[in-house]
Amino acid sequence: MARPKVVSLTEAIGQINDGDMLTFGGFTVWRRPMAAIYELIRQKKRNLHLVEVNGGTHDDMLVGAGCVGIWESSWCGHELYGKFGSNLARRIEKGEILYEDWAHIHILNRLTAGAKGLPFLPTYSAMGCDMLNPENDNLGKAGLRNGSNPHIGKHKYMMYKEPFTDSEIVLVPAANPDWCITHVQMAGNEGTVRVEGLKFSDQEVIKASKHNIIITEQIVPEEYLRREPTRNMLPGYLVDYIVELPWGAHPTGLYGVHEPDGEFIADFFKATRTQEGFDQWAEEWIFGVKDFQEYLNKLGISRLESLRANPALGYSSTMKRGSR
Amino acid sequence: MARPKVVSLTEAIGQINDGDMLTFGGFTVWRRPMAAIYELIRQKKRNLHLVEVNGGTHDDMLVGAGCVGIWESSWCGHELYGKFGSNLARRIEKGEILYEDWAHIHILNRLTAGAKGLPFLPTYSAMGCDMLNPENDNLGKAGLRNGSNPHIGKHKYMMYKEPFTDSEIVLVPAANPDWCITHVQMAGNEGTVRVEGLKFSDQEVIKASKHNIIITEQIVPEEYLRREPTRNMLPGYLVDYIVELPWGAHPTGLYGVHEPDGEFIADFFKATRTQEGFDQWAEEWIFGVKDFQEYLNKLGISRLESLRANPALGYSSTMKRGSR
Amino acid sequence: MESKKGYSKPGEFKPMDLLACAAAREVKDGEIVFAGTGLPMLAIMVAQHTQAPTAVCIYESGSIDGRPIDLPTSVADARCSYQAAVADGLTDVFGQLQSGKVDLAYLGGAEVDLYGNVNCTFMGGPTGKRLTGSGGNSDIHSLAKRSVLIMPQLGQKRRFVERVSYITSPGWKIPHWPDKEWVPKQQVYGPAFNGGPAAVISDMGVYRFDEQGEMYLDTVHPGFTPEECRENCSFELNIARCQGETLTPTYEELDLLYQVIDPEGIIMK
Amino acid sequence: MESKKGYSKPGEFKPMDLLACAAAREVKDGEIVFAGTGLPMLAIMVAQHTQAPTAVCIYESGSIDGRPIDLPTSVADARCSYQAAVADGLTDVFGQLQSGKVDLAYLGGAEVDLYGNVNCTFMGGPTGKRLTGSGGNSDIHSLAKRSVLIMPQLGQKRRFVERVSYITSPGWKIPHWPDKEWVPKQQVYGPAFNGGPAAVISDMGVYRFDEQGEMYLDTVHPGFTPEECRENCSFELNIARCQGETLTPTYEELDLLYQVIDPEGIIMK
Repeated sequence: MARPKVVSLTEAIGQINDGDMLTFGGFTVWRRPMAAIYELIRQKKRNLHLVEVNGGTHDDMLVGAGCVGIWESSWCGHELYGKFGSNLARRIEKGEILYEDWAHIHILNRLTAGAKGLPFLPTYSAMGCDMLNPENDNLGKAGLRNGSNPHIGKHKYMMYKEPFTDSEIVLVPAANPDWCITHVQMAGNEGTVRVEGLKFSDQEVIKASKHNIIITEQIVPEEYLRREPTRNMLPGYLVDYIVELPWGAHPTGLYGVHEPDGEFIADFFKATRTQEGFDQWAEEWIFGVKDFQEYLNKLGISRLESLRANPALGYSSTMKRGSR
Repeated sequence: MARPKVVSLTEAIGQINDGDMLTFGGFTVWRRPMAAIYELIRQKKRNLHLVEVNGGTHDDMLVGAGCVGIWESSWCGHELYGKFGSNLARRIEKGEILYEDWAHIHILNRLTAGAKGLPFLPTYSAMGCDMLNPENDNLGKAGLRNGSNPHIGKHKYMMYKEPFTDSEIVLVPAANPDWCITHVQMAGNEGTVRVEGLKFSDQEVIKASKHNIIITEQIVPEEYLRREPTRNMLPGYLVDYIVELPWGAHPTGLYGVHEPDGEFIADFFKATRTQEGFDQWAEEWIFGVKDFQEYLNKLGISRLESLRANPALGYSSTMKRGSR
Repeated sequence: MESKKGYSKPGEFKPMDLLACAAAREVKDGEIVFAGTGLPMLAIMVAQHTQAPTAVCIYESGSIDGRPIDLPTSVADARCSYQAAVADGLTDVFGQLQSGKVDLAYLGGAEVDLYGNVNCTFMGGPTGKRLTGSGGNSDIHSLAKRSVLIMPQLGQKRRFVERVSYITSPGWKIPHWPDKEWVPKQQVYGPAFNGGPAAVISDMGVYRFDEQGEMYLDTVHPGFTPEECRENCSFELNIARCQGETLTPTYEELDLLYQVIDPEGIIMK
Repeated sequence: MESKKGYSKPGEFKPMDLLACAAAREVKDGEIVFAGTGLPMLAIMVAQHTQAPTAVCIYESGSIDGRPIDLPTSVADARCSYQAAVADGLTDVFGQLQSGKVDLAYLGGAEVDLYGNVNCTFMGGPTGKRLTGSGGNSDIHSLAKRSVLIMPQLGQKRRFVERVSYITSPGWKIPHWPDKEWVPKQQVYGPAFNGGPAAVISDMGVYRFDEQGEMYLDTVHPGFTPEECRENCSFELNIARCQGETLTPTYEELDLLYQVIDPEGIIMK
């Protein structure tokens, strides 16, 4: 099928199974598919395997809600709005979650290899670092590198003495998530996708994934996007489902549309210092609202409008940010 | 130095030494730096080592003029304007040039590896094909894989049984040309480069190269290009020299600016069926004119104007192309 | 004139028309198709106008799903990008190819053999006549699920051979380097195996490949006999499985070719 | 007030001001600088306004040479792309990093050791307190020609240690996996070796690395003694090579920090 289906968020997220491997478009607290994160939690997905170029508020929410069995990434935090991912940190410290740490290039390469149909890609990054310490192969130590899980390979990585310059280099295995969920500014009615601003590693993670859900601020006529094909990121045949959902990236930021809601994320971070705190937060903001529409109503129009970007700048020119 | 120098074509090409490894931006008969090709020939460069994702009219000219010692690429032809690169074919048939044949992905990977600071990249392409037949390692057979030439590695390629899925895969070595010359539509006065239309493999070959010459239709204010940084291809610090030279891609095509001059290329192809034919052609069009300005005068305004693109389409809507 | 869906009669079409239309029929709706310059472009466009309206065409220069209103004359032609979904570059489209996203590829070649190996580098091997070289021919044949080769044949039996003199692109049986043992493609490509040649379409017939990966005549073009097809091969072509005649171009297809897709007469002169 | 180029006196600046300005002085004009969020951003911006007007700043999210008119609060902030030369993504900028194009990197960390190894993953190793993890910290330290670490120190001697409890990013001496032998970075990285940590800048002093790749005190910030710097390390800091006091911020630099770069008081509260 060369064209995606336009569906509701509930329907799209309903396709995802417990145990699936997931990744997301965006970068730290920018352009994350937050409405989909809330819906994954509402649908009580369990034992998800996250493989993320970098994490952020969205990862930490899924972990706090008990949706995640395995977390693999280079980072989890909230940028300036919170020191680290508290839910993830707590579960790691208590041994309640399986995880693998990677350098940024490692995990980018893993997904890029997946996108290109390659079994691995090489890099010189992070040689001599503890992500590559054989003692820190956590999935291996848990006995999961025995072929029983199709998402977990035989080796975390391999050192390779390559034959061209005789250097030692790190080979990291491909990752092919079952699903990637990405929030974008625009998708055409036949599925062409445009991202405004930085593309981060969206192309790589989307192409690596077996299925894709694109959540878009707006569905626009194909013809409009196709006037400038050099500005588009994806053709429609790489997309399985399209969901039209304005503000669906809140509380993360969306270039040219709205700022991250730093206060909201900071409040979340404070709440997550204990599991009870997170549970209360989730009760209020996820389980306590019927759907994303009700969540937006609860936030209220003036809060949302205070985040809106100035079109000449791509960000808000009125938001109070500092102490002066 | 973070900013390029704006220089004349003569000065830029004057930096290139005999024996240097060169590559070019563009694709077959599109967006090739033809003015630079003429100037390389006029300056009688010798023993150049071309490493090209794909060749075209420009390669065949350099070969005909005796500038090329080694040719490595996946293809040389003139698209519909000529069946193959006649000068190259003749020298290959007579054993007058060293060459290595590659598949498109192989040579793209070689330059991408160079761009990323990697010693190799893997691919599954063209396994079982004669480009990978050990008997066709021509540089090896010529004794050039002995370390004496810094541009020629120990191995043409290596088959590798990779440890993640136990598949056999081809590893191709990085290529890092001394120079890449690229023709573009726009460069800013601090060197930011924008390409309109398809980017082909320009980013890869430019980033792989130690030095870069950008030939631009026009130099524009930096601020103009920086209004839309997602549309730009390169920052200025990757560029050594900028040359402003409208029509500098003639007779190849330039998206949004002008068509390829198919008749000119077809005439060239006809002339190149013999070395004498090429020599006469070169006498008329290269040595017979003082510089590119005189070449354009010789072509004449009406010929050039007949190639001009319609801005709504990116190509000419008036040019006669077929039999009807 | 007959109804537009009706098949034209001998004399109402040229050999090249049938070549393009027979090729077009290989596309299924919704497929992702990688095409080269010339007849392959015409074939995918005919298919998009008929049975495969949502088929997507990719060119190796980087344009994806262009909707040209004027026929491109090369895969990097500005016309390819008109109303395209994406216009980026080689890394994008070759990456998609290698990851198995391409259902069908249309290519040409100078020489084809019993196993569907293709030569577009040297006629007569490395000491013979030099051609253009691979371009993307090798990559696309290596990695697409199905490939269709479009080749002239009549009076050119040296183009249909038992073994090509230089393997630019892999067929169903290829050497394993460095030991040179001839083995099935799947054995060489392992987990990267996506498929191989599905058909060769010439000006005389449509050829397919059997369970052993060997070429046979599937249908013969009107005006030729299976024996003539065999006589225009340098090897002993299997004609035993021939199903009959290739369907001629419909009037609609001819109209598309000459009036809609190539009204300028660039390829369809 | 003194001339703008004059150096401020103790009491006229805060510790964080000196941290930012001392860091800014590491940049040479024309350099390609990779910076992280927070103080590193301020430092490169001060440098661009003073001795390094053509220095270029890259952020790992993909923006190159932005000219923000409002201070970004993360490397993916829309403000980073304002008047940028290129705004693409991670593959672009990490590729440039690995190919040796980055002259200088500015980073933070939770823990640093004698050899400049940095930890931002676990305080106390994998059974200890979990932090954010590497992000690009490891990659950038691995592959930049020089890196400058910006770290708080006063009263936090557990952050300056003999051996970090988890190596997120490599210093001058690192283990070789899998045999765990500690060797110089150059030996592990081979032809990919581009350099390593050039300086650690804290709220007490500027530290550099000697021929053995071991940290020493280069200059001490006004108001502190070399001995106090040593007391705020968990290892026996070499203070024998201390050249004297760190130059204080100039009035121009203070003006830049508070009036031009961060007038909103986001970092410079």
